[in-house]
Amino acid sequence: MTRYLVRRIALIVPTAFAASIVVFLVMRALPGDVALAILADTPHTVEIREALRDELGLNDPLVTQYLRWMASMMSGRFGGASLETGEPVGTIVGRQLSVTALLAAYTVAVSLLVAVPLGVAAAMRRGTVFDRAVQGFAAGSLAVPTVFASLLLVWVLLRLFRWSPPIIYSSPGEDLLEHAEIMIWPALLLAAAYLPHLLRVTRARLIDVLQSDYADAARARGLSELGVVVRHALPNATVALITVAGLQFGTLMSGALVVETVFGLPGLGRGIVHAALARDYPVVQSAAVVLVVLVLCANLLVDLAYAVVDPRVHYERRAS
Amino acid sequence: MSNAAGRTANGMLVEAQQLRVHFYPRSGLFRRGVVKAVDGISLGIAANEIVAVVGESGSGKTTLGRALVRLVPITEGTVIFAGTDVGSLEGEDLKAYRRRAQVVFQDPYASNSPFMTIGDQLLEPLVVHGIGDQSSRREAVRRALELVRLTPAADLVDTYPHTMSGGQRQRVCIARALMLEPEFIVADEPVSMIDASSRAEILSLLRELQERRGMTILYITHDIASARHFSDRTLVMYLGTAVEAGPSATVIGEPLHPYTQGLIAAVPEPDPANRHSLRSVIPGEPPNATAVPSGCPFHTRCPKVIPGTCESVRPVLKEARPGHAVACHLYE
Amino acid sequence: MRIAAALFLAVVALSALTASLIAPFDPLEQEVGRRLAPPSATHLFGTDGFGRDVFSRTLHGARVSLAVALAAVAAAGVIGSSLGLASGYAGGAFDLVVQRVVDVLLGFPFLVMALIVVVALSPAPLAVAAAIALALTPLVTRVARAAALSVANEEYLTVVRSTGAGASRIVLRHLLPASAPPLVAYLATCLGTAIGAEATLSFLGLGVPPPYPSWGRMLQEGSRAYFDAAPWVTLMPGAVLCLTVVCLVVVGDAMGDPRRGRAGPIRH
Amino acid sequence: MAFLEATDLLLEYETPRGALRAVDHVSFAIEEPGETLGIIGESGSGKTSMVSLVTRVLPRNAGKVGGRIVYGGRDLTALSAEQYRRTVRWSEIAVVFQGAMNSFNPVLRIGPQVGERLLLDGMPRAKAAAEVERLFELVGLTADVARAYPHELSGGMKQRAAIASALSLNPSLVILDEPTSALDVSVQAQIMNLLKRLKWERRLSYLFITHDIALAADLADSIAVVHAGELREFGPADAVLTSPRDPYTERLLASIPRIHGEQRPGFLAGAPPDPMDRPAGCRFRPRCPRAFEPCATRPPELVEVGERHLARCWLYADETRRRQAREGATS
Repeated sequence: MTRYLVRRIALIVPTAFAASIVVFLVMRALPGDVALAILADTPHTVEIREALRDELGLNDPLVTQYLRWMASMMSGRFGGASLETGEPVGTIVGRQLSVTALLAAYTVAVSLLVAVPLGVAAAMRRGTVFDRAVQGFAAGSLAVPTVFASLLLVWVLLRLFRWSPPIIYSSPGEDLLEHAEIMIWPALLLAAAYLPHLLRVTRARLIDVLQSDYADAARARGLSELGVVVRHALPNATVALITVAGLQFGTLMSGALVVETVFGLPGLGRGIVHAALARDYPVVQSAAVVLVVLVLCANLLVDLAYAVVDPRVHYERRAS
Repeated sequence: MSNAAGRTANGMLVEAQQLRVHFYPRSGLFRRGVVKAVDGISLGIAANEIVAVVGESGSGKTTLGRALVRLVPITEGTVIFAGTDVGSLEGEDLKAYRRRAQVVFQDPYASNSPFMTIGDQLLEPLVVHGIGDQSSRREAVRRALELVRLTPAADLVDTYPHTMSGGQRQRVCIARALMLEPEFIVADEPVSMIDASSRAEILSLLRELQERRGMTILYITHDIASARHFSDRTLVMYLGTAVEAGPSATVIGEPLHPYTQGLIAAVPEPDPANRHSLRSVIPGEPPNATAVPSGCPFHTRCPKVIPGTCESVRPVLKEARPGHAVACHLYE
Repeated sequence: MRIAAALFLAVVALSALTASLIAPFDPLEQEVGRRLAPPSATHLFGTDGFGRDVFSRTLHGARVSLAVALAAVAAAGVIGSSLGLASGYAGGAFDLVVQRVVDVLLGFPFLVMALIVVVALSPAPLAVAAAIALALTPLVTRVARAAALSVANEEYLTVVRSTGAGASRIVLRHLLPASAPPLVAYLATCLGTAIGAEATLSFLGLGVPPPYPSWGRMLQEGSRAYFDAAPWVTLMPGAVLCLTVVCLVVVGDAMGDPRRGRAGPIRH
Repeated sequence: MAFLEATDLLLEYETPRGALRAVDHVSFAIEEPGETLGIIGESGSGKTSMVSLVTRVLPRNAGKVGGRIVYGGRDLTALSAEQYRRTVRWSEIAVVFQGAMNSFNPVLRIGPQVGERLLLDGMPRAKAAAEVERLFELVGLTADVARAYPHELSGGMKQRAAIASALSLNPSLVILDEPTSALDVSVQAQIMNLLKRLKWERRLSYLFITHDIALAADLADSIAVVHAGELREFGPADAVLTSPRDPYTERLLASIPRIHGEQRPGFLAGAPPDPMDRPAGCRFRPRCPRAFEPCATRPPELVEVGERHLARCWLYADETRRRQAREGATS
């Protein structure tokens, strides 16, 4: 187990590096001129553009640029300072990361609390009106783009409660109630996009298990239907549930970009959008890598949970 | 179709010599041991002969059959078919060999494409090899279906396999194997997925076709009783090696190897007296193919093991009686 | 349900094609006297802050949104399917390399990938399409590979191989027909994703630049300036967008419905 | 009073094409405790559906259900589902399933699954573990198997564990649903020996379901042959196996390749009829080598052809007529 853990963590490093290369290549090698893009909205001369290129180090070979950026990432400076405010990128990302991490945690928690009981209930009553309603809810909630859902929610809140999102964010340490008030709607919106995946997989796996030979064997041994669910189906569904929870973590992060922007949450998502609009390259580049690493860490957690839950994944034993 | 000149020196149509097929299962990036599925088998099959290969799961019998028709790569050794070395065939030469050697697979449910009609599936070999024109091909399909007694043929060509029973599907598979008029057919457990009651029907159909067409058949099975009635000679395999070989009547009638004896004792017979006594059985289960025991591979389960010899020395297949060979230290 | 969804999609596609013929007003024509008029018989979806007819803009917006999404899905479909099918069928070192690259790309949240591409390229419809295509490609590759693998492991392909059929016949006659249905179904869903992504990027200000009235751009304009006073400017195109995506998902699901099984066409 | 008596069993499935009658008025019995009944049939004959009626684990699409099952003097069909679960299931009638390979949950250890019913009935964990160990010894497994996961066991070991589980509450009837069909021949013989030993030592009764009539000879004291949802022949194993009366049983026996003796296996052509479209008259007629005039039109009835020996065939119409005459005389 320990060896597996070490190996998995070690595997994240090359993947993260590969991701950083992708980010770097996309940002630098695509046929767009960074300096031109930054200055796009302001009148400028060729000299000014050249000076900017020199300042940004854009005239150095790509490899040098990449290594310089990486060195800065590794040293914790996260690629220097923001072009817009001059603030170190590390500080910006650090500040925003906690907001997004909390938002993600709330979303996952809400999703599990809703999706698992609902999925189990639907599977146990499969084919009924209730089941079809649950499936319809999942399909609908999966299909509605988060942008539209967010706007619709804001409009409803505005109309019904004259409520609009607080302008200033409070951390849970500062004011828990206000924090909850700020986070609840974004978290619910994200959960609406995230939980259908969990709901569907819970229902599907549970139906599989309930129809399996070993479920029949358990029934024949005298287990009640609820007993079969609790003792046999849930442990099996957990494996699939964890997998999907990890696979869809990227979806959650995409959604975070939208809801953080709509609700004005100072997280990584709004941060990267804001930086992108301001053509703040160092911030975009570093924030993108941080977001990818977040997803990789989520996947790592999934792999570990997997190894704990599913005995068929006995990595060490098979290796010997 | 086969001619005497095309045969190997000792008159065999197909001859495998010291054939080895090893697999290296991968798990991620790492190799995990080696599976010696076929480990040094020599086997000759004369024209118009039916040879049975008998063994339990993991014995390598299926791999042996697939190696003979080049569906798996050969690790070591040679396969000679009518004088040519099959192991080195490539491209057009391999395609030409496929025309002469065909396979009937074990699982009739999986070996038909669910997306093609029966007619299209039977046509496919002809299309691949560019044989005949449209009308002659259609005629060939009709004849093949009638040959395997799937009638009325005209009604069946446009149906999809999912409408058929296992026995019918297996007859489609046999018809397809016959489309190219091969000289040699590997029948890989052709009846193990079919109800016990329908097995004899399929086997006697194969036998009848073999006699009429002058074909050579390698019959792979775990059912030693069917080998006795269906084949001329029998080879018994255990963990990738041959343990006994000879005329089916003698190998099964007077088995020498303790494993063969155990297999025969395990065959159920509908004798009501059986319920009053225990059967003599081979203890344990076949070891994993990645961990073949040292010495005689069967020594871990053998009731007649000779201490000191069987664990360390691997017995070779030798003639113990005329035409009847066995790989066992008891007969040395 | 499926038929209604397909019908709606057909109507949307048709009106996008004929927008300039059927739109009652010029989508760019401003008329100060009619600013922020609520929906009425003349202005079905009302008017926006410049007095432009929202219905006409929605019709024309469909053009941009659908064109961008179609281009993105076409590119991702071609590249992703060929890569995925090839790596699933060929296996070996090629498969290993493709898989690793796909793994890395899948680590990127969809919008983050699209966002960095848009930032790197100058903002234009084609850049948005490219961005969405790049974000979709690893997903399509993975689905195509899975489809190819599930077919490639079928016993009947061994049977076909044993008759002497070459790789091209196996891929063209067996692998493609068998893996096409799930892939096409997935691509329909992808089209929904792409429309949503275009809207999101435009909404965030990173998508199709003015004056093109794409759906996402209309969401942004409406929600920034006068969401409270004139919600129809935002919600009307938003509803059309949302319905289109939902219908695409419904149609995609129906195409990939496991209940239809893989038993092949059934004869009557 | 017989030990187990099933009368007029009936089971229909609801399918998109309409009601499918899988079990059509089948009756059978086990006379004495300790005796074994073999039920033999091809796939699609309805033999597994008969088991599901006895065990009351019906598929979801089960429709009309009928018949009476009396076990040890109790009418099981009169029990509520809950009463059946508490007083009969596993404690009186246990099952070893066809898919023994799949009858264990892959993510749970073997021990707790074998002892699941003991734990469920409130036995302390340590005591249940000891009990499982004892059961394992009985079926030839070592104690450490309890800690293994299903994928770590061979097919034979899993089947032994399934048998151990069936014995955990000491039932008097065990239903064996194709218990060896997925095993290699040598392992199959081991399992058959184990079952035989348990039968002798514990005076167990089996209801042994198989498509292999030769295998049935290893355990069965009496034999029921089913075809197309109907009972074809029913009688003592000695009679049915040595002098079968129904042509279907005859062909079944002849199709088995014998290891001893020169006789080549014979044919049993075709497959059981489509259950939605069964022929009028005798359901075996299209496959029967001995069919004659009455077979095409009127369905034959079960008639007594010997001591406790029934067959469903027009060849024994004389017996039918005699019986009808007898009944006519007495009424």
